[in-house]
Amino acid sequence: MPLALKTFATLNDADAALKAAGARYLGGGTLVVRAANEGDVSLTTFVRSTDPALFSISVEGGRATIGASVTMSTIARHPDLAAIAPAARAVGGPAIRNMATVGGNLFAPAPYGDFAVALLALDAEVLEGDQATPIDAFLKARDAAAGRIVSAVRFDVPEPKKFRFVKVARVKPKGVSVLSIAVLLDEASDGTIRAARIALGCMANRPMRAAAAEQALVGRQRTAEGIAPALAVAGEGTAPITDAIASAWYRAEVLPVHLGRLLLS
Amino acid sequence: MELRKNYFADERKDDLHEIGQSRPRSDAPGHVTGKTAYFADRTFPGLLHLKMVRSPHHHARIKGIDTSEALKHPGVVRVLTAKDIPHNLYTILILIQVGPEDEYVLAEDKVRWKGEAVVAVVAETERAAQEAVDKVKVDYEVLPAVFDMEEALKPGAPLVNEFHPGNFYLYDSGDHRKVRFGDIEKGFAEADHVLEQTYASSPIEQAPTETTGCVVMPEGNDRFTCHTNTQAMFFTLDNTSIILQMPGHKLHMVGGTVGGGFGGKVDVIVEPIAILAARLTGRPVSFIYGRYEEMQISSPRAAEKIIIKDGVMKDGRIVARKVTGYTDAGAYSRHSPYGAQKGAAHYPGPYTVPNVWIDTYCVYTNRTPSSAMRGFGVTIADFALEVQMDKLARLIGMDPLEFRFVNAYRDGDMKAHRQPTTGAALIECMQEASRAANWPVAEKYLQMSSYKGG
Amino acid sequence: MGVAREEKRMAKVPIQFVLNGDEKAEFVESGSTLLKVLREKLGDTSPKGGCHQGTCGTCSVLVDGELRLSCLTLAETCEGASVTTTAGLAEGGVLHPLQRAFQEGFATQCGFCTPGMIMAAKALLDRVPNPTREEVVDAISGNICRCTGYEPIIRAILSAARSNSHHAA
Amino acid sequence: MAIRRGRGVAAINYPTGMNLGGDPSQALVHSTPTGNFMVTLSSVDLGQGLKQVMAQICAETIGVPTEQVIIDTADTDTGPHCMGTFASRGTHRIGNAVVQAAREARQVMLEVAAEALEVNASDLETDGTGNIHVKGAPQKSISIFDTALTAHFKLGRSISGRGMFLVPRSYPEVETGAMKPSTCYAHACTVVDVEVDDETGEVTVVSVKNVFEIGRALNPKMVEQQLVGGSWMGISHALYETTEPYYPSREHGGTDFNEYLMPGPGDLADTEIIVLERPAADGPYGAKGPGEMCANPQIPAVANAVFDAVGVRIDMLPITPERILRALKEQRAA
Repeated sequence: MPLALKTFATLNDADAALKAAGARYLGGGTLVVRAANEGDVSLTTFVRSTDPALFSISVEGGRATIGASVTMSTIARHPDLAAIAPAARAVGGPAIRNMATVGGNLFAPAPYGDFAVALLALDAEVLEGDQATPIDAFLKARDAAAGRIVSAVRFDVPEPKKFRFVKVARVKPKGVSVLSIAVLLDEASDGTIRAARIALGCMANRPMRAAAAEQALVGRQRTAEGIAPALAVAGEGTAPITDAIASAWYRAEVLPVHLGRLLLS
Repeated sequence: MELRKNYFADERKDDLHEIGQSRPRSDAPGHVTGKTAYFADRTFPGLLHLKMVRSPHHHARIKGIDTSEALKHPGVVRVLTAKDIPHNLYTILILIQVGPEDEYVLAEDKVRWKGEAVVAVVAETERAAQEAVDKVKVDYEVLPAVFDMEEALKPGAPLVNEFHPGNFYLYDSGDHRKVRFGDIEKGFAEADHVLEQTYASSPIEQAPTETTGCVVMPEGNDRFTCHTNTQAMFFTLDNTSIILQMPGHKLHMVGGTVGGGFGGKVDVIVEPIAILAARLTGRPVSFIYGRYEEMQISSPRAAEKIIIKDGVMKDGRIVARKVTGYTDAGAYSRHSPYGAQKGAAHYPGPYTVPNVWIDTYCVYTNRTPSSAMRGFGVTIADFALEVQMDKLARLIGMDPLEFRFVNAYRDGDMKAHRQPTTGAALIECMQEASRAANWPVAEKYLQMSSYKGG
Repeated sequence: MGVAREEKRMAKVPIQFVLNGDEKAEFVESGSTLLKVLREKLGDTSPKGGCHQGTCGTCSVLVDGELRLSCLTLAETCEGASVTTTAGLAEGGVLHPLQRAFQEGFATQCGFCTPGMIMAAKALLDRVPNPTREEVVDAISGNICRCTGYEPIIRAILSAARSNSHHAA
Repeated sequence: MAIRRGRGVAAINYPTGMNLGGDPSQALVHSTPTGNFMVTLSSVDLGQGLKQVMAQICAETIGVPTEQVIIDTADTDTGPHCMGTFASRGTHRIGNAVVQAAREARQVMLEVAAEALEVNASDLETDGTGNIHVKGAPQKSISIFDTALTAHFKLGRSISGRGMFLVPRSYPEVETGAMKPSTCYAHACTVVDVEVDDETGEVTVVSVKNVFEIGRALNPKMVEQQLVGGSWMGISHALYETTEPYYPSREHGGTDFNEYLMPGPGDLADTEIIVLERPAADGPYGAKGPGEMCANPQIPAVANAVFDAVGVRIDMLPITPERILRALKEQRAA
């Protein structure tokens, strides 16, 4: 069956069209056009929406709402989103960043999806129309969500010093992840960690939290001794992927090293 | 880059007009304007696209092929199987009498590696060809496969390729190419130290930015013009002539401007089947590898395993060097028997060693057939040799660079393959490296020369 | 051949955009990539198809001034846009400073990556006329070169930027 | 965390041309009526610049500027046989064929000029800028432009030449392996400095100093292109590349340029290239083949530098962070 592109002015119409067999949502194209180019014949219809909400960014009262079709380079350039720009810049080279979207990144299988790792640490909400789902829950169930359209993500823009992000890659500056780590820290004025959210990429087939390490950081100082218990349990619950970039063994071995460096940086 | 003209100044003419001048490249204006025409930068009305059905198994018997659904698929013009190929069995170097023919253009009774071509689908669009590929049904009986070279050489190992009993290439010298020079056992007996080490590598892809491919145009006069990015026009023409049983004068290869080769485009893979498709359909046909095919289907540099055993004296002289090299050809020969033999000629490296014993094997396994790549037969050998040199130097407590000076070959030295050394320049390279890298060596090494007795 | 004709009757859609300053209007198969339309319909073969996966950068073009991979961009999404390719950079037979710098700096070997590299570099210089080396490295980080080892390309881009700013001054 | 520095060296040689010879190439040269020269080949330019180098070889031999030489390749209907572009054979084999064809054409050209100037052809020489004159008497001269016109329209002579180069095939002696693999060899010595992160196994190549002996740098800038790119590829082979990361398992082979690892533009070592020239006795203007050997010495030099830095030997290519880290853990356990 020949391919076709169907464009809809509203999200609802696009959503309805996605129910047809062979239909896939076209965001930036980095995943679905590639699939078609590489002979995925199950894909017969690209569905897209030109709904302006998909392309909008609003930051009000420290809370950002980013449309699902907003690209990584738009985020990286946005003056109110400087704190998360490093995570947006971690995705691909410049052309990919001009195309890859927030919505697409939520569905990218490991080793891709570095920006979703940042969103997970930021405790974002994933919006599908009026319905808001916490990102933890969304990611766990995302395979079932593949036939729906994410409209936006929403999260509190972190203070720059509270948010840390690192992508470890073999190839610089744009290689695919060995792993990525995003950390959101709440520290008291004396440096004691009050709360932490740590998200990991490539440590499972989708972004995941390092729950044990988060707990182990609470009440500790951000020193080598202070974070040691957290590093010791950083790998708890992980199931790192093995791929052409690195083995599960290697990822597990270097996770505490990179987490430690990120926390102390 | 610096040209150091103080070395070998007496051997060089410097009264030339064009040679030695950095003239601008005549192809650069085309490159920077995007006007350079590569083989795929042409459009042909009515162009058909060829896609390949490939084996999902490493080793399997083909019990049946059903192409009926694919043939019925909208847009499909022709489906080709082994029986459509006039002379389906070939090997590239048969042209220089390196046989036997051991590879099928399209698989017949068996597949011997994951990715082997089984059925070719020719359709109006790439999309239709791809859809029809998915509709070809091949009934396989999976067979045991072997991936490790030493396992493959053991008795009772699965036989990869019926033309190579024992899973090795049979040279006129037996199951390996050999070089014998001096008395290796005497050398080891004399040595102060003996060191045996094993080195290995896994396959490497040439990875040109332009993938392998061709576009074939049937001319009105029963001739076929094939726009190709082959590295060797007549390898392609002559092998196609054999495979298609077509006189060479019916074939016209056009190429010569290629988006990188690195050895990856020396095989003759895409052209014969595309020309056949053009002949059978009477229409232009394009067969261009996707990036996945370039990475995993096209021949890589072979995996190698190299065992080096050296006898060395406390004063730094290597007195015996025994090398056993294994080249993983994958399932078919392509250029690998040549590469393994080139390795035999290369050892013991650029050093003068009085007692040498070399055995190089070309081994068949159920992996993607390997073939030529930049440094063919030598690159991995040099890795093994030069790491071994470092280990030997440290073993006897000598500076690694000085250790190489002690053993470096010079004009007139007899090589293991019994050619006297001529035109040597290893010593001068090392002298210059010592200076450039600020790696001090004793003055006597800086006074040495590659000239006879120097 | 009946079925073959059936296949030819696929959905075609009209598309209009500006390519290197020239208005283009074509009927294309719906879902076609911009790369395919540029190369096969419009005869601009300066963008290359090195992977069709978005991993090599040889198909890089500018769409409304933004660097894009034409192999992953559907042509229909470029309706009304302005598309620039390497074939459109030279004006009146005079090479663009980047083209001149690549040529004079011996920054091309096989040339297959060159048009994409030049577009990636142009996207940078249009935004950052005097880039740092690090910015140049980032700008070409989605473009693979297998011949040069990148260094001559980085130097050519830096030199084009210098000659540009010299020109402006 | 500790970044540990190390340095390693390697020295190599490399044969020019197809192993054991037997790999012919041909060239045809002819002049146009206005004294431009066409070189007809079936040889392939892979991007290394074969066409440019053949033009310079032809120009030098005939005695005209390079821009007056056009290379016509590769078309099997018009170009005479060439074995192909591989085995570092292009410059040496095809170059020799071009030299021979150009010499033959030059001889006819000088005979025509001699007739026009009423002197002996053996008394003539070219000035390299497009003129032929009597040795020692530069005022007695004729342009190559006029010579070609004369040949075409007055004398009816074809200023053309045929070139063929073949290193005879050598057959290895079965028991001893006595053979002649090659007629000339290029050489190299490389020193590499690395930094190894002993907690992650990551290697940064800080600097590479390469000394290459290549016979003759026919076009130095193009030689530099090859050597710089080759040095990058050597480092790539040492640390990154394989289609089978878990060899001999066939799993997880890379299928794109994201998964097939090579150093990116942010991974470049500070690279220095020094070239020596010991002309090959049988090379065109002394040239040997530099294209392949330039990517070889970096591999063992990197391996040796890694050992120098952290004291572990990785004898399996590529030398990945994982292999280094595993070895470091074994080292610490021991």
